Amino acid sequence: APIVAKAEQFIPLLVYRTGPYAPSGIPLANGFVDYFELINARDGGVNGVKISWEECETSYNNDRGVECYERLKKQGATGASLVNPYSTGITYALIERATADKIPVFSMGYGRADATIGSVFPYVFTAPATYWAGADAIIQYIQAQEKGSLKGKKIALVYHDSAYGKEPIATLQALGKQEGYSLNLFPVAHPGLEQKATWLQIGRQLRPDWVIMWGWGVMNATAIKEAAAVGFPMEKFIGIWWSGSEADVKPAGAAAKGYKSAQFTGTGTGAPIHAQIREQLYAKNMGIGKDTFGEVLYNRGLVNAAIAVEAIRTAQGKFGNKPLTGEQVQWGFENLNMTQEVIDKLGLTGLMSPIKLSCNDHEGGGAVVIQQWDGKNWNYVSDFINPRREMLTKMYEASAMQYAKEKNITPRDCKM
Amino acid sequence: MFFSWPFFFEVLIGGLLSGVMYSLVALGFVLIFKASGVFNFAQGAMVLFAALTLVGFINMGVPVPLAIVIAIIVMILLAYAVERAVLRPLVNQPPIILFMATIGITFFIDGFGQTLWGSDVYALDIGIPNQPLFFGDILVNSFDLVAAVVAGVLVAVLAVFFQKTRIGRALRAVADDHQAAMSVGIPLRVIWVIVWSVAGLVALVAGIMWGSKLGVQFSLALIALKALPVLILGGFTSIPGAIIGGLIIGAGEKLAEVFIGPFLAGAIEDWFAYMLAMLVLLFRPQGLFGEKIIERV
Amino acid sequence: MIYREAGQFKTSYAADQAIFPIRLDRWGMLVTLFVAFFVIPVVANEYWLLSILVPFLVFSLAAIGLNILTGYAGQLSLGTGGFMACGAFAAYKLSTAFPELNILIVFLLSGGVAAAVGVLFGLPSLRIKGFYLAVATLAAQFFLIWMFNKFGWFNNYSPSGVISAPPRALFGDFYVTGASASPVAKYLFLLGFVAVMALIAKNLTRCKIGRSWMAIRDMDIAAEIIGIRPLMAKLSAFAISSFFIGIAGAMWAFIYTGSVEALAFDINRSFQVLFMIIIGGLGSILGSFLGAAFIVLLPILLNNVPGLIGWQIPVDMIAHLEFMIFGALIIFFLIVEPHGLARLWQIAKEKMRLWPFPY
Amino acid sequence: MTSATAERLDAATEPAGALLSVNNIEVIYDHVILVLKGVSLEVPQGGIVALLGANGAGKSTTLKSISNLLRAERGEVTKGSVHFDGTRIDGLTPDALVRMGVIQVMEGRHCFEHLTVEENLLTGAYTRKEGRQAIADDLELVYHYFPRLKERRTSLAGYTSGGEQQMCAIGRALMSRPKIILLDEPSMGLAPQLVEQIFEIVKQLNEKEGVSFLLAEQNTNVALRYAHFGYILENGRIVLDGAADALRNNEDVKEFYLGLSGAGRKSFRDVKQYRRRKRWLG
Amino acid sequence: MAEADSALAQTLAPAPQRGGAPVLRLTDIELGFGGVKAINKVSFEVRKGEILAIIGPNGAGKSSMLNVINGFYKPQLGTIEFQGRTLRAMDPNTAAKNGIARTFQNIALFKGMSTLDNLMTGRLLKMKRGLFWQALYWGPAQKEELEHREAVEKIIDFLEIQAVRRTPVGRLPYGLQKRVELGRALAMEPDILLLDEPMAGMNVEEKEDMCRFILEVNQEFGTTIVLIEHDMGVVMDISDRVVVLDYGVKIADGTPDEVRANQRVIDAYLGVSH
Ligand SMILES: Nc1ncnc2c1ncn2[C@@H]1O[C@H](COP(=O)(O)OP(=O)(O)OP(=O)(O)O)[C@@H](O)[C@H]1O
Ligand SMILES: Nc1ncnc2c1ncn2[C@@H]1O[C@H](COP(=O)(O)OP(=O)(O)OP(=O)(O)O)[C@@H](O)[C@H]1O
Ligand SMILES: CC(C)C[C@H](N)C(=O)O
Ligand SMILES: [Mg+2]
Ligand SMILES: [Mg+2]
Repeated sequence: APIVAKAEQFIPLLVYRTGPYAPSGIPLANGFVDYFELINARDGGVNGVKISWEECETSYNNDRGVECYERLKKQGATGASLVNPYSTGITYALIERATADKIPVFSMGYGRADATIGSVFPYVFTAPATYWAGADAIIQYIQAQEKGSLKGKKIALVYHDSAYGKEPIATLQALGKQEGYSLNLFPVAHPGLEQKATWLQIGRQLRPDWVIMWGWGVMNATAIKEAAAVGFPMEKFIGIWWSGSEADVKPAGAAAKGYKSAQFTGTGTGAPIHAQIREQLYAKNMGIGKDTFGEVLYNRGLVNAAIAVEAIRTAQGKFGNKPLTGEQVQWGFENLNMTQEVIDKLGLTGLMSPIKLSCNDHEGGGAVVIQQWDGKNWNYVSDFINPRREMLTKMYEASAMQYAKEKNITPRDCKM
Repeated sequence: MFFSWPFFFEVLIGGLLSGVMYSLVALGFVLIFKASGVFNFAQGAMVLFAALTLVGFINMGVPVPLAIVIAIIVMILLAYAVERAVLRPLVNQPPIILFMATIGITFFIDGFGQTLWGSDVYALDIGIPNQPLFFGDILVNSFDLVAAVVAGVLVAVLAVFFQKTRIGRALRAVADDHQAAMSVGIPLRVIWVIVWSVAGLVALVAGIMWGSKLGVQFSLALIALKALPVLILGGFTSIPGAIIGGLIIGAGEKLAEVFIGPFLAGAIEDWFAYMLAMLVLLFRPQGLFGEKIIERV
Repeated sequence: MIYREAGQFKTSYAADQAIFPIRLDRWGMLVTLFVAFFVIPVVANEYWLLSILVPFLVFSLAAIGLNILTGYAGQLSLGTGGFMACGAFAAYKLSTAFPELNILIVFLLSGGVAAAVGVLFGLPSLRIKGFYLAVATLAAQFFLIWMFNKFGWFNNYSPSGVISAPPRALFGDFYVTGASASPVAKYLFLLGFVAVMALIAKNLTRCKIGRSWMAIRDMDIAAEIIGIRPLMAKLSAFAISSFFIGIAGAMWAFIYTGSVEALAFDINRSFQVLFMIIIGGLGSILGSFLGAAFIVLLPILLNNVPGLIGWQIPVDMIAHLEFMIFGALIIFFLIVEPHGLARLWQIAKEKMRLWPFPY
Repeated sequence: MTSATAERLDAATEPAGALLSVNNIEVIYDHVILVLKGVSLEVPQGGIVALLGANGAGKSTTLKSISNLLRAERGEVTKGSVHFDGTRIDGLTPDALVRMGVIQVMEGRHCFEHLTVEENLLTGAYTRKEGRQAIADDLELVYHYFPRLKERRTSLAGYTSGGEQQMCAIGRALMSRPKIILLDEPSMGLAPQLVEQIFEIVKQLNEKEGVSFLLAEQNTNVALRYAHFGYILENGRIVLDGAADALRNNEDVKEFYLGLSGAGRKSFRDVKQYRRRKRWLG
Repeated sequence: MAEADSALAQTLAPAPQRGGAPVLRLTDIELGFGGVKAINKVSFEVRKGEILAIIGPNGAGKSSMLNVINGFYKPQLGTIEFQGRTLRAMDPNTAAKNGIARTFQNIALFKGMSTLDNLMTGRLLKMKRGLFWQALYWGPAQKEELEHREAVEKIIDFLEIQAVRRTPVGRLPYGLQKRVELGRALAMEPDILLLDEPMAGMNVEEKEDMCRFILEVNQEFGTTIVLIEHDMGVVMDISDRVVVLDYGVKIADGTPDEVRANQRVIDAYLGVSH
């Protein structure tokens, strides 16, 4: 249970355990809480500073998210140390506010891709990979499957018709020019209960070589079902990492077998940390994630929490072992370096790839892997793919500068 | 993109069949409206609640047929509760007030269902096949065919129910004027329990069909929004109207999405369905098959 | 007798037609305004200003707008979200295309844009009535949201479709939008604006046009026969209602959240505003405020109170409870008083007037 | 003056075994509007009792509190009791009352607009269990009383004229074979000939079938001609009661309810003074 | 009903002569609904300043006739001559503008509004201030409001409904509602007033009041009145001329005395002579 007391490092948790996106929100939130409990139980906190947290239900609603943020930002000894909005929409809504409040927004694998540029977005962190990076990784994977060339191939993008779903379009288009494939767009209106027309178009008219999906919530399972209904081969159907959890494939039943998705966190319950959670928490009747233990999004919650804690730990190295302010944690993020040793030490072996952030690079160079559903489990079917960051950084920069101009922001100098 | 007749027919058939799925939900609305003059906003929530209850029991290890029976009983209890707590105290209030009360019911059921069964997603598999079938060149989905048969049966049964003159007449009388219906001795409370129970059953059927398709979860309540255009197009008071409305809306929106959508950047089917329905209303303000709206002074 | 009007004689019709013919009400209003303008900015913290009072005011404005259409003119509408989006996107386009334009004018113009769109979608109301119309307004809702979501022009081709408010000052350095606007400035600007708009709404509803709306609502045939043109009455209601709602949408985007995507104005927003006027009271300006307060405050209360009194309730439980309590309260209010909080207040006053006698 | 001390013109005609008795009821609408302030009245077995009174006196309210349709208008009986045939009935549902034989014909017709005239009549037989034939016979009977309804049997009641609707509402009540009918303003909007006709029907039903009636009527003249007993309601209180004949000869009743001055009937043209209402102070 | 003395009243009112030139002439009006012929080739005229009663059995087409006159029903055949123009059908709005006001058989008041507001709606056509002034209120709009309020207050006084000025009309008893409805029609300051059973559901005393109101309006403002009523006492006493409809057909047209003596009218409507 969340305890807010003096001398603790406070982290607000914006969650959605109800509403249309709850099936995904629940494992995510559980992962967070279990990790924090583990840190407090196993290590007695971060260098002795206990972590406290409070959940606030957003229902994946932007305005509720803003309200949650405002309510929780001043809590704890030093205020919120960082915020994980868990929605691209809420991320957008918080960027300006949090920057003004000097609280880091950690949008792990979602939100604004161009916020990677730390000089323009000092308080936003996108590690370990943005949507643009995800799109690039998926294209790289497809390219490998197609023996290196995408010339003349048809790729369809089925996407949630919202800020989130639109993120990859520009990247995929740019890559299309470069690699020579054609891209067809198929928006699906929220919530995405009906996709028959979309899939008739895809499966019976366009007949693309590959389908990429930026789906969310019930839309994912429906898409898989409808794809099966028109006989589209699952092996050629790849979702982004938010379209690749148990909640997305299980309702589709047998139809989902063979479906793939991108991933930047590990699957399963085999990491050392899983054993520790079982021993230190579940065995002692602590922790709340039993039902979702080891699910894709549960693990992602663990990793997200771990990165946040490490940023705090890094900051403590400079500011001392005491509760830190958001501004100090921001420094921790920018100097975060999670090497493989650190990852192993934390028991996260296999759950994430190393990242290293800096003043201007808030993404940290994480790698992406493709996984496939075999009807029971997710299995990796590719090596770790490194998104082509030189190209992406140019795109990030262009977009970030545009933003800076609109908002009259003078970019920070990160060279010093 | 190119146009070809087989593809056109595929879309048409697919559209007609998904329209039938909407009809399943729309029927519940029609039932309550026709029988008590209440626009039951909670129909979508009832679909969710019925489906959640069903999977809930199935997941507890109850055999499917028994779980269905239990779900039916639960829906009847719900009808009873709604009558007792909402309709009875609000007798004879104008339709808009009752409509708002059903909004309250919606929220309550949404919250209550999630409290009981959680907000997670559950797969519901009662063995309806979901395979592409080919008739000649044309693809049809087996699941959709089953849905169409179910809806057809349901409409037939309900039509008979309303034809059974005494009850049917009483139901329509209640829809016109609660107070007058009471004054001639129609037991309003019983009638309401019956109607809401039947609507609950219809919701269960819709819940089973949609739940098998999408999994059972909160979003199921939102299919009510897909049923509304069907409802207005067919007319609030017509049971066959719900089916025909469903067919028209289903076919219309799918054809539009496929053949017009690409010119408008897509995802037009939602508003297209509503626009289509509105267009029909401009010519027939009571929907295609609805009862005439009486205006007299 | 705490509350009385006996002894207060009105010697002119003008006094009798006043908004608050009873002295105590007048004083009550003045005190409320004084507190709102002078006390709250001093004592309220940022959370209260930005997360409670600002959305409350924005919603009040939207609720007044919808109340004009639904409560006064009797046209049930579920398109509120769509019209709010119109206002928001119009304000965005106007303020980015004409950076020099004063923000006040931007807001008013965006209300005008919403009004025009409202009239367009109001046209079918001439033939379509009641619930049929309600569902038909959903066509507007879905279409508008789709349109703003779809066409890059509306969001200046931002890749995600999200618009965010540019920093604008009302005058000089008094920024009311953007990151540099202080919470107090936002609040005061909004408060002043909403107060004036509420007064205008009140004036309209007690004049000729308001009466023609109510006549159409209560009995359209009779209204037509005494010479009210249904077309004019309905369309003017749509226009003015959308004007208010459009401005509310612009305020939502510019002052409350600061950035929005079209989806922020989806159908749930329409329902939310509808609930406000139901709970507050159809056909009552005061009710619009009460309803907005109720709906804004209830979830916040439910989320905060258990924590304050030391209960640890899991958030999902709170959310479910919120749903249930909310639903139950709607029903409860309808049973106790179908005419909403405003009427409840009126009855309370009537009882006070009769006090200590029960009838 | 309260009802307890109300003028009693003729106690002798008061019947022994009352079929329906209303004891000192108080009715409040909307929690604040007190409308009936202690009304008591009785309808004997086989009697026709008229309830007279000006607009807003509370006649309809009285009838609705007997048939329990009050709740549907946010009204409530807060005091007193109602007995029918020896059992207490306030608190029973309207349909239970109809099954017991108490039915009300509401003021203002209240036909089911979207049902045809015939369907309207048939809903009246909802509580009956005797089978189709008996109901069909009664339908014919109603058509016999109101031939105009037969002509209009297939048209929607919502489209029929005001008088046709009134006939329809009365016919509908007859279809339930009631023991007592609470008739609220049956003559309203009916052509004179039809008014007589309806009261003739009332008389026939009363004499042949033993149906009792409680009539709220504005047409005092006709009402007192057919009723056995009458009550006069003013401002929610019974101010006068007595045998119909006695009431008809009461000077006040003559002046205010029958429009007769000392010299007999005066023309409507001649009533120059309209601020001359005398009221029984309650 | 006693018939003894109404003859006396008749002598006071030289009925046939009272009507001036025809202000409204209906010729061969035919109106049907599906199978039902509500009005079948009916012609009659309304003369300036008279009180014309339309009587007939239930369903004869009386209300429909009023609906034709003020344009709510469009007759299939026939013409309406009004203000020197011959029309196929009236338009409700034009009718209202040109001074035709009416009341309804099933009260059609604006239930959610107070008595005062109901009466004020009757004056909407006379109010001229635009939206802008209304939004401002203080100033011209208020001035206009007050002017009309004064006119309305006169009507309120006249009809003696001061006590219910602020009551929502839905709560008023039936009889008062009828009176308010008359007030709303009067507020329009009509030239022709159409009254559909204004006295239904009233007791004698109230009918007397209503008659006074009608006569006074007729005499003081010269308003032409067309009236449907089933109370023969009232009709015979106050009307100048009577048109009798039966099943959509006009069966008589003349002074009350003529009509009263007409055997067809007695058979079809009166039952016994009045
Ligand atoms: N639903 C209601 N809400 C509030 N007040 C009501 C309601 N119904 C009736 N009243 C009030 O109760 C009083 C009595 O009304 P009631 O209808 O019983 O009178 P009545 O004698 O039948 O008159 P009428 O002859 O006009 O029908 C009236 O003053 C009326 O204003
Ligand atoms: N809109 C309509 N649709 C169908 N039939 C109608 C319509 N209006 C009137 N009628 C029919 O036309 C006939 C005449 O009706 P109307 O209302 O004019 O009668 P009325 O003379 O006013 O009778 P009452 O004295 O009973 O009010 C009736 O039989 C009625 O059913
Ligand atoms: C978990 C979420 C952050 C993913 C979501 N669809 C979004 O980007 O908005
Ligand atoms: Mg009455
Ligand atoms: Mg009539």
